[in-house]
Amino acid sequence: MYQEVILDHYKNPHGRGLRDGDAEVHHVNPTCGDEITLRVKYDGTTITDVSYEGQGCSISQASASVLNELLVGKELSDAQKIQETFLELMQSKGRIEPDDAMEEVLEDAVAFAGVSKYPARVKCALLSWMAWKDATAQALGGADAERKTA
Amino acid sequence: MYQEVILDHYKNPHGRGLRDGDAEVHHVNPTCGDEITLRVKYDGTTITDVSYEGQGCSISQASASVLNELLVGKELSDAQKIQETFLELMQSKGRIEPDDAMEEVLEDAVAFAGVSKYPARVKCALLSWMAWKDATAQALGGADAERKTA
Amino acid sequence: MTQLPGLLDTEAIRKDFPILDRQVHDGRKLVYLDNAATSQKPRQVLDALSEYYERYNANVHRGVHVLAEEATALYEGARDKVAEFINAPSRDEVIFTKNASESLNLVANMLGWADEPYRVDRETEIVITEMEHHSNIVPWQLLAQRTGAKLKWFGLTDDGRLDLSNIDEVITEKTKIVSFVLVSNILGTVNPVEAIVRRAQEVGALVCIDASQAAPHMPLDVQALQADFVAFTGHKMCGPTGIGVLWGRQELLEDLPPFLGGGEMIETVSMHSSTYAPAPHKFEAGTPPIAQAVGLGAAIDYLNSLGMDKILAHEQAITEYAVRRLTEVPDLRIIGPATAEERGAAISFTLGDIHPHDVGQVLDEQGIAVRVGHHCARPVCLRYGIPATTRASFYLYSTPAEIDALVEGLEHVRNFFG
Amino acid sequence: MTQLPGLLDTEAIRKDFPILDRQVHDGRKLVYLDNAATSQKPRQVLDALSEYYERYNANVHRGVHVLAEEATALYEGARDKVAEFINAPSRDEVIFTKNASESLNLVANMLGWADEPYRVDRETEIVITEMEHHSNIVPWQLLAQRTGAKLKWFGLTDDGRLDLSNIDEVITEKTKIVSFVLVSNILGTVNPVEAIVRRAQEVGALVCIDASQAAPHMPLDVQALQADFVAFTGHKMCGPTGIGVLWGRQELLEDLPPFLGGGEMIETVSMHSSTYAPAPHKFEAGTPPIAQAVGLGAAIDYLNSLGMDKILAHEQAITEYAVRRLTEVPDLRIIGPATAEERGAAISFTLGDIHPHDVGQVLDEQGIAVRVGHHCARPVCLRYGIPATTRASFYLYSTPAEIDALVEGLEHVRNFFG
Ligand SMILES: Cc1ncc(COP(=O)(O)O)c(C=O)c1O
Ligand SMILES: Cc1ncc(COP(=O)(O)O)c(C=O)c1O
Repeated sequence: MYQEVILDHYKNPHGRGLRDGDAEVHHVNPTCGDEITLRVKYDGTTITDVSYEGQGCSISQASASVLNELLVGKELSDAQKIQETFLELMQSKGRIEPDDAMEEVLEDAVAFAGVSKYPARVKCALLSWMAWKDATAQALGGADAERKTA
Repeated sequence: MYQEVILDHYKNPHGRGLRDGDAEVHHVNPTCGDEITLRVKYDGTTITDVSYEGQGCSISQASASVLNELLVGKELSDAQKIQETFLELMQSKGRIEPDDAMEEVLEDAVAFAGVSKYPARVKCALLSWMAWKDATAQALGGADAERKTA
Repeated sequence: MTQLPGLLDTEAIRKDFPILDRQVHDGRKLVYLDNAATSQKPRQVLDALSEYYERYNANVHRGVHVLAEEATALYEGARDKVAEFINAPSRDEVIFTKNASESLNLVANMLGWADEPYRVDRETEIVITEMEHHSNIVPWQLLAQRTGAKLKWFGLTDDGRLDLSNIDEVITEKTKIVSFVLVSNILGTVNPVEAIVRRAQEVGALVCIDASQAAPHMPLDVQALQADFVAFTGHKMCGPTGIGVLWGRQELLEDLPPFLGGGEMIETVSMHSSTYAPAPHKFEAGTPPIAQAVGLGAAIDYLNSLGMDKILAHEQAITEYAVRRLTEVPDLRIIGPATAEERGAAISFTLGDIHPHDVGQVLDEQGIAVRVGHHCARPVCLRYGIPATTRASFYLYSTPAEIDALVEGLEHVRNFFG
Repeated sequence: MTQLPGLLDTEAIRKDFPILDRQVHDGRKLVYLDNAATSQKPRQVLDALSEYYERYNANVHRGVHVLAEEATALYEGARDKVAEFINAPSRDEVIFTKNASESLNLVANMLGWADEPYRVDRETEIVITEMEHHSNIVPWQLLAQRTGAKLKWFGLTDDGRLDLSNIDEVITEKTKIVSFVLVSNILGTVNPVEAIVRRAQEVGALVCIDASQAAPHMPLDVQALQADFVAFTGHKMCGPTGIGVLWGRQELLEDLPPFLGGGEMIETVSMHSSTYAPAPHKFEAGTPPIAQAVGLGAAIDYLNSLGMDKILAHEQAITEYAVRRLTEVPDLRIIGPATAEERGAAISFTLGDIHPHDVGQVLDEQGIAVRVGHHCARPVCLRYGIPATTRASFYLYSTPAEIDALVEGLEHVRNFFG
C-alpha cells in the first residue's frame, strides 16, 4: 500500500500549516488518535486555499497533502466530484482498479487505491477529505458542519 | 429413582393435613413451584406432630410423608440425627450406597438414595426436611426461622 | 412412518446435528423436545466456530494486522447477515449482546437514563403482558422501581391469548413503552402485533418486541412489525450460546444513551469525560462475543439454506399433528391455545394431577427430553392456577415419530403413577 | 536459537495452537505479538467446545432430562475450576459475565443502586487511575454522572508507574470504591496492590481490581489480594470470546442489588414483584454463556497443566529479553517501565516520529502482528503526549526468535520511512 507517491507526499507535504480561512474544523479518528485541523478559503465558489495542521500516520498525512494539491484552485463542483470519486475508491475494498478516467480525476490520489483493501486505514485516508467536506459546508452555510467523523 | 416405597408414600401419604402446631413455615422451591406449609408440635423436646399441606411432585410429597412417619414421636436430638443423615445421603450425588447402619437410622427414607443422582430433584426431596428444620428452630426459639430454601 | 404435507427432509437434516445421534440411559435414542429452551447446533455452525478460532482469531476493530482485519470482517459480516435476516433498514441498527435478556435490559436501561422525550419516570407508564418470559418482566420491574414509573400489563384469556379488550385503558397517553412477546415460550401463542402497535403509535409509546421464540421459527421482518426494538437470542436458532441481538430504530439508537461503558463503545476518552461511538458500537462495550457472532452468522446461513418459510411450514405441520395426538391422551390439558392456529411449536400441558416433575422424569427415562416447571413465565402458571407445566417444543429436525414417542411416553407415565 | 533460563517448551506448546502455523501475506510465518488484545486458543479448548455442543448441549438449571443435567454439571463445574484457579473462598462468589467490561460495569451498577453503606451518591467519591483501560474508566464516569459522585484518580510518573505520593488526598473518608488495574495493558506496569488496599481499608472503601492482564499471566489469589471484587476476561487466557468473570466477596454479593433482570436470576416472580436467587445466580440473567464457560474451564485446565508459576517465569524471561533487544533499536522509546521489573508481558513504544499505524502496517507485511493505537487507554497517551503507541505483547507460546523477528522488522520499518 505504500506507493512511492504516498511516501513522497508524506515526506514533503503540500500546503501544510494553518493560514487564514472562512471556516475551520477539527476532526479526529478516535481509533488511532489521528487529528487534523483544517481551514478552507473560498472566493465565491472557487477554492483559494485549504490549509491544515495535524498529526497522524503517513496515509492521513499524505492524503491531506494530495487533497491540498488537487483541490486548491478548483471550482466547488469539480472539487466535489473529486471528493466523491475518492470516497468511492476508498470504500471499494480493493475492488476498483482505477481506469484512465478515474486517474484523470484523481491524479496522485489514485495511489491510495491499495489502501482501500485495509479497512483500518481507510479512515486515515479519508480524514482530511471528510474535514474538507465539513469545513466547506460550514463556510458556504451548509448543514451539520460540526459533525465529527465517525 | 421411583422406588416402590416412594410411590406408596406418594399415593398414601402419612399425616397429611394441617393440624395444631407451635410454629408454621412456608417453603417454596422456586425452580418448580413445589410448595409446603408445615407445622411442628413439641412436648418439651419430643416431637408430637408434624402436619403439612402442599403441592409438589411425587418426590417432595413422598418425602414429607416419610418425614412424618420417621420423626413423629422422636426426641429432637434423634430427629436431628435423622435429618442430618438424610441430608448427607441426598447430597451424595449417588455416591453413597446406604449400609445397614444408615438403613437403621433412615428406614423408608433410604429409598431416596437414587434421587441423589438427580441434582434437579434433590431439592424436591429436601423441601419438607428444610421446612421442618426451620419450623423447629422457630418453635424452640432458634435463629433464622424465616429463611426460605434456596 | 407418519407422512404430513409440508415436512422438511428431516432425515437429511438430522445428519447435520451430531447430538441427535446420542443415546441416553443405556441405549435409548434421544428424543429432543426441549427446543424452546435451546436448539441443537448443526455441524456447519460448529465448523464455523472452529475455523474462526483456528485461522482468524484476533480482537476486532482497531487492528492493522491480517488476523485483526479478517476477524473484524467476519464479525461485521455476521452483523450484515443478521440485518438481512430480519430485514433491517440498516446494518448499524443491529447490536450484538450476550443473550435476549441483555437485549431487553439494554432497552429498559436506555429508557431509564434517557432525556425527554424518551425518559421513563414517575409520571409515566410501562406496559407488558402476563405471558412474558421473566426476562421481559424483571427488567421492567427494576426500571419501574428505580424510576417510579407504573408497570401495567395485559391479562390473559382462558384459552391462552392476550386479553386486549381493555387496550385503551392499558395503553394510555402516559405509556412510554410497550414490551411484549411475539411468540410465548410457555403457551405457544402468537400475539397480534398489529393491534398493539397501532394503539402504541396512537399514544406515541415505543414498542419493544421479544422475538426470542419467533426468530428461530418464522420469517422475521422488523420493518413489517413496525416495532422500535426487537430482541432475540442466538442459542435458540441453531447458534452458539453467548450471543443475542437487539435491533433498534436508527434514530432511537442515536438519541438514547449508552448502557455499559468501556472499550469499543467510545469515540474519545479523557479522564474528565468521554464521547461515544455511533450505534451499534455505542452499545457494545468491551470485546464482543466475536466467535459467537460468527457462529450466529453461520446459523443464519443454515436457516436460510432451508428457508424460513419452509421451516415455518414444517413446524406448523408438526405442531398440528402434536396438538391432535396430545388431545387424545386422557387427562391431558393443554395450557395455551388448544388448536394449532396462531401458535408456535411449544406446547405446554398438565397430565391429570401428576406433577410435571414426575412427567418429565419418567419421560427422560425413556430418552424423551422435555422441560418441566414454570418455564421462566411463572405469572402464567399463577394465572392458570397450576404449579408448573410439562412443555414439549419442536424445531426444524423434529419428526412425527418423535411426537408418537412422546404420546407413548405419556401413556407410560399415566400407567406408572396411575 | 536464543536460549533463556526459565523458558517453557514452546516447541511442544505451539503444536497445541493450530493458528500459530498460519501463514500470512503469501507465505510469511505468523508472528503473533498481540496477546494483550486476545490470546490464541489451544486445541484442548476447541475440543471442549465441540464436545459440549456435540454431546451435552442443553439449557442449564431447571431441567430434569439427561442433557440438561449434564450441561448444568459442566457449566457449574467450570465455576468450580475458576474458583479454584483464583483461590476463591467459595464457588458462589464466581459470577460469569460476557467479558471483563461487563464485570466492571456490574460492580459500578451494583454500587449505584445499592443501599447504605455501599451506596455511591453525590456525597461520595470514586477513585481510579490514569492508566486504566477504558472499560475501567467509562463505567465509573457514567456512575459519577448519574449519581453525582466525584471521580478522582491517581496520576502517573514519568516512568509509567502510579504516582501514589498523594494517596491520602486521593483516597479519603468520602471514597466508596477504588478500582484499579493490576497489570496495565498499555504500559505493562504491575501495580502495588498492597499500598492501595491498605489505604482503602483505612477509610472503609471497597476495592475492585481489574485483573484482565494478570489472570492469563500469573498466579492469581483473590484472598491474597484482599480485594472486594476482581474482574477478568476469558479470551485473553486461552478461553473463548464471550465469557468474563467477576469475583466478589460473598457478603457483598448478598447485600448488593442485582443488575440485569430476567430468567435464571430470580427466586420467584409475580407481576407485582420478584425476589432474587442467591449469588452468583442473582447476577446471571438469562441463558448464560454455557459453552463459553465450559471452554474457559478447559482453558484453566490447560494453564494449570503448564503451571501458572512456570508461565510467569517464561514470560518474565521473554519480557526481559524483549526489553533488552528493543532498547537496542535506535529512536525506540518504551512507554512504561523501561526495565523488566514489576512489569507484565506487554511493551508499548514509539519509534522516532514514525506513526504507530505505519509501524504496525509495515510489521504486518512481514507477518508480525502487533497492535497500534491507544489500546483503549487514551488517557495514558495524553499523559505522555503521544497520539498512539505500537505494542508488542507476549504469551506462553512466545519465543525469543519472535522477539528477534520483531527487532528485525523494526529495522526494516526505520529504513522504509527513513
Ligand atoms: C486491562 C484491561 N481491562 C479490561 C479489558 C476489557 O476486557 P474485555 O474487552 O474482554 O471486556 C482489557 C482488554 O481489552 C484490558 O486489557
Ligand atoms: C420468550 C423468551 N424471551 C426471552 C428469553 C430469554 O433468552 P435468553 O435466556 O437467551 O436471554 C427466552 C428464552 O429463555 C424466551 O423464550
